[in-house]
Parts: sequence; structure tokens; C-alpha cells
Amino acid sequence: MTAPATEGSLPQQRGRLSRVPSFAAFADGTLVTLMLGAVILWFAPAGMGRYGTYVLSLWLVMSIAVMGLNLTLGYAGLKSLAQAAFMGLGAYATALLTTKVGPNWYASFAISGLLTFAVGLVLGFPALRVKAHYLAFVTLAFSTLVWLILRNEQWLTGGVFGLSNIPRPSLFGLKLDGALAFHRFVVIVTLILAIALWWMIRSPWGRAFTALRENPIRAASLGIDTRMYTLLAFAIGSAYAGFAGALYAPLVEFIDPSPFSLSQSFFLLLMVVAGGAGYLLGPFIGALLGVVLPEWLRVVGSLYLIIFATIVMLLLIACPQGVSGLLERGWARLTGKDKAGEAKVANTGGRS
Amino acid sequence: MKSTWIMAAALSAGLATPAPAQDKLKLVDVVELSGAGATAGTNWKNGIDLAVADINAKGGILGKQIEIVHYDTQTNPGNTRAAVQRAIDEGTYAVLGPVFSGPIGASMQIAQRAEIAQLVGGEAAGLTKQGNPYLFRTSLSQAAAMPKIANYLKNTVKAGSVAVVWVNNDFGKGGRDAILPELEKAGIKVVADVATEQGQADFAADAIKIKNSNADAIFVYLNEEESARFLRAAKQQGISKPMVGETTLLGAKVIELAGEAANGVKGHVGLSIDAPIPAFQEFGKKFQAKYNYASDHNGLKGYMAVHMIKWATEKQKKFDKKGVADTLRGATIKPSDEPGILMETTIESNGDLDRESFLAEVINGKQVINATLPKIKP
Amino acid sequence: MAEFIAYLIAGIATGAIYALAAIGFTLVWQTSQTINFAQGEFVMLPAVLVLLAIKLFGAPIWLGALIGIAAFILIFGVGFKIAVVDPMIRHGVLPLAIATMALSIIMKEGAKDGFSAEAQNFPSFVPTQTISVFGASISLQHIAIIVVAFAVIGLLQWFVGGTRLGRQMQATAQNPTVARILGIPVERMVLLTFVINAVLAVVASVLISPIYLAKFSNGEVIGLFAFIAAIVGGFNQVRGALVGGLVVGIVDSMAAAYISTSYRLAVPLVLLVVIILLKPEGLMGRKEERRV
Amino acid sequence: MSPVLEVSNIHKAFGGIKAVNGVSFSVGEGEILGIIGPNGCGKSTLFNCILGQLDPTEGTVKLDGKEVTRMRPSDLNRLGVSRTFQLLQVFPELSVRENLILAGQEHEGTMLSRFFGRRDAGLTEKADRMIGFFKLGHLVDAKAGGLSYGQQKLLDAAMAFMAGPRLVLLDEPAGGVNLTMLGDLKERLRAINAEQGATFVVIEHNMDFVMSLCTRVLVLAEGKVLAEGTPAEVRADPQVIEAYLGH
Repeated sequence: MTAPATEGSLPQQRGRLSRVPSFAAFADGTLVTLMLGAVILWFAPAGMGRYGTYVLSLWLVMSIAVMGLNLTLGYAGLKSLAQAAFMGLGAYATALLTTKVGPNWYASFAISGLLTFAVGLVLGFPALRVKAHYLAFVTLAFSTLVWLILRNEQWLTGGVFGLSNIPRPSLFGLKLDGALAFHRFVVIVTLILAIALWWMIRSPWGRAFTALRENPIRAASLGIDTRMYTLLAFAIGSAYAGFAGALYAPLVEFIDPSPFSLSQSFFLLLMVVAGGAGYLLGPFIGALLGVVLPEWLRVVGSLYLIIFATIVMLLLIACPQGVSGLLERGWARLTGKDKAGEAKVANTGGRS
Repeated sequence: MKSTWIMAAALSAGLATPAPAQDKLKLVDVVELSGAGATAGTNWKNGIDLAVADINAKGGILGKQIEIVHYDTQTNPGNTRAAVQRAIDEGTYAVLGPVFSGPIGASMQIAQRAEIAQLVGGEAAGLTKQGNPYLFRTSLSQAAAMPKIANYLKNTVKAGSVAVVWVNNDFGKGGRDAILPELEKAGIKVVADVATEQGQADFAADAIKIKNSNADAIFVYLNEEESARFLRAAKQQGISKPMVGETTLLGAKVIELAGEAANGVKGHVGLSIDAPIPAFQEFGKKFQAKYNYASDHNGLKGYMAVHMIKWATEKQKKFDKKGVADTLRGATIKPSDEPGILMETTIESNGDLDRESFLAEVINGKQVINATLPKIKP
Repeated sequence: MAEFIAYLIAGIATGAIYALAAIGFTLVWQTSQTINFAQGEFVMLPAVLVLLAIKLFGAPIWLGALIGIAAFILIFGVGFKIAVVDPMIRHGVLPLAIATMALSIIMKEGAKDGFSAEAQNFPSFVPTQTISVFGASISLQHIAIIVVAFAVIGLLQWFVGGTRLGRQMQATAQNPTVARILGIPVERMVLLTFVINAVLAVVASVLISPIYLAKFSNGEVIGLFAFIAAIVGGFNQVRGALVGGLVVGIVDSMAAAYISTSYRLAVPLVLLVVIILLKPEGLMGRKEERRV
Repeated sequence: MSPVLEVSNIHKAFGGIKAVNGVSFSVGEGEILGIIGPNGCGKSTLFNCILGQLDPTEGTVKLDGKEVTRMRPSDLNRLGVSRTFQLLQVFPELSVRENLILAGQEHEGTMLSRFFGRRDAGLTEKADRMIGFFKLGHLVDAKAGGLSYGQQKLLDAAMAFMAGPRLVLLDEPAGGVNLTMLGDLKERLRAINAEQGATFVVIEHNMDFVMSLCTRVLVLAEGKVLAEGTPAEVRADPQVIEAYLGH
């Protein structure tokens, strides 16, 4: 047979990197973990000082960007090399709107998300028309172009000198200027965004994402508009980067183009993989490794980058499902559950 | 769920700040050890380490040994902010660094809020215009250096037109924005205004462009390595017009890397291990011996920064953090009082420095000082 | 005119380097369907290893070069294939592509922490003189780069098209299954591809480092441009990578000359996007049948 | 009344190789058309051209008289054309029920209702009925990846029928299935054909299966139609015996 030989080969190529372990399985466990995590993080800064609080907030903000990329990479199987650039768009949009134009942070936050969502659609459409890996090429170009514009258009973006004195939002008239108050605000926003994603993943959309990653051809033959879902996954993933940027700007109170460069986009991809692509909680672990680990490893100076990259490499060789996959394996071994048992758990979850 | 709690506990343990050791004076250096600023940052760090070793060997500050810690910022404003916050939470006596203006901009409010002196390596003119009384430079600002260059171009080089090549980062853009009005004031025409990228390797096209501009002189404002690459490319294109620069262009690293192409380069030098002052040369030798390469001006800045803190502390005779800033502001530090300052330095109330500086030229692979320029307000 | 020739020669010289790196890119793509995001670091590292060998063993230049290059080919030709590609390819191409991103960080930071954060001089094997062609100054270094790069690419073309081993390698790249049936030692051929990639990287590194200076961060720009060159030229063709490299080199040089220098970098990227929109298979690429 | 599916003069070339070389046929309401032919005769390529997974070089495909050539597979599916694959194509990580819900979810509601609405898109009951119909009732909650080959084949077929298609193209449904299962499958297909009036096109190697299931048979050889008729007529055609049954 000539042509049909390709039928079976494509899905295999997509790899097991981003396996969703029966996406229903941890749905409710995930929600509980998210809630509990939020409660813990609400109180965690006690005794940590402003630095610890700041790092926790930074971790959560990066987690949001990684969550978005996880949707793009982990659930839809697309390589986006512009997550940091999207974050930059969101950060600059929010910074410029709140400092120069005047709407409050909430409106700016929404605009940042909408803007990055729309740009995602515009970028994704021509790229995905050709082939999935062309998205990597287009986003690579986009990422660098955004960086150039942020740097060169000094009249608007402050250029290499950046934008400073970005105000922090207030909530019901309550000022959130303090490190702790703003941290708690970040916790709430992160929780809302995480729950929204959780909801989406367990809705029919999530099923469609799983399907199009595992076997896009079969998915299309079942009426799933793979192009639309792929595009949506990318655009929503990008919008999450926009949201993250909208929080990043007031958190740091200063932005310049450097945290939104191409290498930062690569770094975000590594965080997704390290945490476990396709796991809803993976991004938190990935961002923990990317943001908090360097803080722990301050003693070794710049060596932490090598350590981080080596961890990712070893994970990819030993357990492509990342730390989440390792934890899952460990948990299964601990509770003595084999694969079949796992499937059973999964499906009782699915019935609810 | 249990694992979540354990993780949270571990997290807080990891991020909680250890109490500083009481018997030592803790200084934290927050600097670019990776990313785009790694080269400048590494020099700065080494200069600081050298100063700390010198001071500790001579009994420390007011009898206390210095404990120095370096935190890498990845040349990223968010991380810089975290690191400065950490330094303050850990009770640093003063904040050293960073060197790049962007990260300085992101972190200076934190030190200001904590009322702790921050001694930075940045040269961008804007930094000291924000009314932050806790920020101190360790070198001349571009605003102070550029008029001297414009003068030099006009009176010594006698250039009627000039091509400006600059690196498009905060350092280069700041310098370019500072020199253009000075050139205009001096009546010198800018015939080419060439931006280059940080880390750019290939300068052939830029050199051709500048050659074709037929300028009387070329003002080169790039980082060390880029300066060297540009000089080599310019030589390949047979550019024979004088190359004029500020500090970096005449630095040891540039001369080493550019080889013959650096000969004939001239300009203004703020800090240099080749300055005709024995203390500088001695620093250069010590640095070379310890790190096996020649320090650039960032190494000198780091070395001086630590000694500025030492001087202020010994002057106030106590370890008062806020007092360091108050003592430094408006002070003039003389090498006779504090040899580690290397040359007489006046600190203005906005954190800018005033010092003597030099006019130099590279002859046979050596930086030769032609003249010493007086302080702006002698 | 002289001006234009000068820009053109400069563009071709840089383009030749991009072409060398881009060819390695396409070779790795053909045999393992993966994008090597560490390609730029592959070009950066040989020069650093050579200098490191000279420093560590106090060896003369030729010996240091020998040790450094041999070590590089061993580690990043053979070792890369065995330690990174082989264990990872079974998980699919996505993890492998991401692993190369991690590898690029390790190579870059390793070069910085293990060697030097500063740029270092790298010995040039041609004099640094210039000659005049139609009034334009052309440096001997640029000419040497162009000559050597083209010679190497010609040699590679001859090897792939004109020798038994080369044809076997190409057959493996195009269809490993069929190649295996034909009795071609597929594993060895794939390994050969990676070794050739490493050799090309070495050539590029030795050619360019006297001008670019040896520095850990040099790979970023070279990698990005090689990537653009490969896409512009066509990912599935060695010829495409050559054309792509030259086009990108010349476009970059002309952009610096005639378009705003602060947007110089944007021009090749815009070219990339235009190619993707109009001719996604690249200038020289074969159109691939839409997969079922 | 126009036929459900009308294929005219389909050509498909890969480089210089002509896989399908001018095939035309039509299928009427409720028919079960079998397509047979030796390996490499272009059956699967023809299928892929009809279903929009390959672009035919030439020719048209009409569904209920409306041209659908080169329409995307997902759009075609939502018009009521569904298919199975020669190689197994279920979603191993999803349960049997989830596989079926997936097969039906895009046929109900809008993108928004699929986001905000119920997780199962209201399809659990329908899915369970379909599962029962294909005798997989005891396996509703099992992961599809854990099923036996024959069970997966049944699931694959069940998915193709989940959305109540007008036209189903089955690519070697009997391949690799044991005899008991085969009986089940044939019986199920007949039942659906009778109850829902669904129209089938079947590619198959198993001659007994084709001859006993199909109402009409098309024989392909070297990318062209060699013969066409009832199973009995085709079986008797000397050309067919020569080209296909002969060896």
C-alpha cells in the first residue's frame, strides 16, 4: 500500500511527552489541590519577609504564563516560541494603559488578555494553515520582532530605559501597594485563572484538545475542527501570557524589554516540560523550578542555569512527563496501584 | 494533600531569610553574572572581591570582617528586584550593584524605601535625575563625560563632522542621547548615526556604512567586545579617520582583543588601570595576578564602591546603614584618608560623582594618557 | 558601486557561515525530524574548546586545535547522538527539540563558567590584510571564509551525491524503513550525519571566530540566523540551506546598509514570515504531500 | 432522487505515480457498496480523496448532489459522513465512553455551549446505548487502550456511528478480527443499515465478508474501475477472477 502507510505513522510521531493521564482522573483532586494551595499561599508569606513574599508572587505570575504555554504545548501539542513576547505585550499594555491612558488595572488586565488572544489568532491562523511546526517558526520571528519594537519605539515603550513607577491596583478601595497585600491579590487572580483552565480542560473542549493531540486525523474524522481547536488552544495560551504580563508589570513596578526576549520564551518552554506537560498542576512545579530554584541556588551563582537545564534533560530522558509524571509514578508505587487500578480510579472520576 | 503542605513548608524554609552572622559585616552585591550583562558584571564582582580581600587582610572595617555575597540578576529586572529585596531582608549593610541601568531602575526604589545606600555601576544620565537620595554612582555619569568628548572632538581632533556608532542598549543609547546635543552645541555635524546590537558579532556592514559617511572622526560607543570587533572591521575596510571613544573604547580588554586595530584610538577615560596614578596601576597588577586577565573600568568601580562604604563607616564611626548614605552625600573622599578610593572623588548630593579624568590614546597596544582633565567643579 | 560590492561580499561571507550552520540543521532535521535549537552553540563551542585545550595543556596552537576539535566531534557528534538523541527519540520529536533547548543552555553556560565570560582572541589562519576589488576593500579573511565554506559544501554535495556511503546516508535520511530493508546500516548512517553536522560546526567555528572572537554567547545570533536560513531555503534540502544562508547573509548586510540599523534584525525575520506565507516549503524546498 | 454519494472521475497522483486514475461511482440511499481490489490498487487513496484527507488531482465528489470536493474532513463529518480507519484509531487514554462522547460532541450545540455546558455534552446516555449496541457494555469505563484488538475494532465502528451519520466509509473493518467478533460486527452493521437507513461504503480484503454484507461491489485495479455489479455478478466476472481472485 502506498498512501495509507502514512495513516498510522503520524500520531506516533507526536510522542508521549504530553500525555494527559485520563484527563478526568485528577479533576476533582486538582480542584481541591488548587483551593488548598491558594489557602496555603495566602498565609505562606508569614515570617518570610518581603523578599520571600515577592518571590512567591513572582512564582505565581510565571506559573500563569507557564499554564498558558502548557495549554498550547501540553494539551494541543504546539511549540510556541513567543510566550515571553506575549507576556511582554500584556505587561507593556497594562503598564502603558495604567500610567499614561488612565483606565484602572482591571480594565487593563482584560485588554491585555484580549489583545494577546487576538494577536494569537492572527499569528496562528497562517502558520497552522501550513503545518503545526510552522507555528514554531512564526512565533520565533514574532518574538524577536516584538522585542525589537519594545526596544526601539522609545516614545511609547521607554525603549531600553523601560517604564517605571507602574502602579499597583486596588481592590474595593483597598490599596494593594504592600508586598503582602499584593501577593494575596496575585494568589486570587492565579486561582481564578487556574480554575478557569481546569474547567476548560474538563469540558468537551478538553476532550477535543486531548483528541487532537493524540490523533488529529481521527479527531478530524469525528467532526472535531482541529484547526479551530488548535488555534483556540494557542490563542488562549497566549492570552494567559498576557494576563501574566498584566500582573508582572505592577509586581515589579518596572519593565524593560529584557524579560520578554526569545531566550525567556525558551526558558518558559523548559518550565512546562520540567513541571510536566499536559498536567494541570505541572506549570506550578515547572515555574517553581524556574523561578524559585535559582533563589535557593544563589550560593552557586550562575551555575543554577546549568543545574536547571540538566534537570530538564535528565527528566526528558527518564520521565518525559516531567516532575508531575514522577510524582504520579511515585504515588502509584506508594499506594501499590498498578496501571489497571489507575484506570479504574480515572473512570469513577469521569462519571461524576 | 499532605505533599502540598510539605511542599509549602519546604518552600517557606527555603525562602525564609537566615539571620546574618553578628560578628561580620554583611555586604550583598547584586550583579549581572549571567545574561547580557555577564561580562561587565563579572568585572564588577571581581573588583569587589579584591577590595573585600584587601580590607579584610588589613583588619576589616572598624574591626569587623566583611562578609560578601554575590547574587546573580540574570540581567533581568524582575530578578534584580528580588535579589535587592533579599539583600535588604538579609540585613545587608549596603547594596552593591547592579551595573546595567535597566536593572538599576527596577531595584532602586527598594533600597530607597529601606533607606539603604545603593552603590551602582550604571552610567546612564537618567539614574540620578529621579531624586533618589540613596543611589550613588561609582563612575562619572554620561552627562558629565560627553561634554568632555565633544570638546575634545572640536578642539583637539578638529572634526567638523562625526559618525556615531553606538550599541543599542541602555548604556549605548544613553551615551548616544547624551552626546548628540553636545555635538550640536559644539557645531559638529553628525553624518552617520549607526545603532548596533548588543552582542553583535559582525560589524562589516556597519564599518562600510561609516566609511561611506566620510566623517572627519568616528565616535565609538560600544561595550568592550563589540568595540574590538568594530575596530577590526573598520581596519579591514581601511577606515583611516580618527576613532574617538569614552573609557570602554580605550580599555585593556579592547586593546587586547582588537590588537593592531586599536592603535591610534583616542578619547576620554574616566577610570583606567593605565591612568598615570600609581594606585590605579597597582590595582591593575593585583587584579591581573588574581584573575589572570586585565580589569576594565567595571573592576575599578567595584573596588572603589567597597572603599566608599568603608570610608563612610569609618567617618561616622558606627555601623549605621542610613548614616552611610548621609555621610556619602556631598562628601569628598581623598586618597590620603582612604587609599582604596584611588583618586579624589566628590559625591554630589544627587549621587553623581565628580573626579579628574584623562585624555588618552592607544599607542603600540598601550593606553597612553596625554592629559589629565580637572574636576568639573574643582 | 564599490559600496554595493563591499556590502555584497560582507553579506556573502556571513551568509556562508550561516549556510554551514544551516546545513547541519537540515541534516539533523532529515534524519531525526527534530529542530536542533543548540545549533548556534554548536558553532560557538569548538573555538572555545580549542582555546581551552591550549590553556589547559599549554599546548601549541595546532595541537590545541586538534584536541579541541577532536573532543568536540566526539562529544557533540557521537555523544550527542548516543546520549541525547537516541534515548529521547523514542518519546517523540517534541521532547527532543526541547532537550536541545536545554542543551543549548548547558553549552552556553558551561562555556562561560568553564572557560571565560569574556571574549577571547582566536588565531586566524589567514593574514588580516585587505585587497581592493573595484574600489571596495575586501579582507582576505572574508575571501577565505567564502572559499573554504564553498569548498566544504561542494565536498559535502559530492559526498552525498557521488559516493556510495553518501547515497546510503541520503537514502537513510529520506526513508529509514526502506533503507533498512535495502540493507543499509541505518544506525551508522544516522551517526554519520551527526558527525558531519559536528564537522560543519567546527569548520564554521574556526572560520568565524577570528572575526567574531570566541565567546560563549556567540551562538545566539548564529543559531537564530541559521534557523532562518534553513527555513527560507527549505528545510528538506542541503541546497536550500546553502541558498538560504546566502540570502539571509546578503539581506542582513543590505538591511544594515540601506534600512534603519535599529531594525536591521527585523528584515530577515520579515523575510522568514513572507516565505512561510507564500512558499512554506522554502525557496529551494520540495513541496511535501499533505499528510493523511 | 439523487444518490447519496457521487464520485466522478477522481484522479490522484503522487509525484509521477498515479494511484487513482479516473474512478467514478455512486452510492444510493441505504446501499452497502463494497470496494475490493488487490493491494496497491488505490482503494485507500480513493477513500482519502473522497474524505478530504488528500486533495484529488482531478475529479469531483458530491454528497446529496452538493459538491464537497476538497472539503475538510471535520466539516464533511458534520454533514453526516463518517469513517473508520484501516489501522486502529481509537483514543487509548480516554475511556470507552469518553471515546464515544468525543465522537458525538461536535455534532451538538456550539463552541460556547461546549465550553460552558455539561461535561458530557448530554451524551452519556446515547453513548451508553451505542456501547450496549456494540456489546461493549461491560467495558464502558475501561480505557480504550486496554481493550483487545477486536473490541477496539468494535469501538472504532461504534464511534463512526455515534453521531448518526448518513454515510459511513469503512476501511477494512474485518481486518485482524476473529470469527466470532466478525459475526458480531457484520450483524451490527446490517442492523444499523436496516434501522437507520445509513449508507455504507466498505473497503475490504475479506471476500466472504464483502460478499455476504454488500449489496453491490466495485472492483478496482491499478487505480481504475475494473468491474461493478452485485456480489454474484462480480464473482462471475472473468476479468475480476483474472486480476484479483485469480491469485
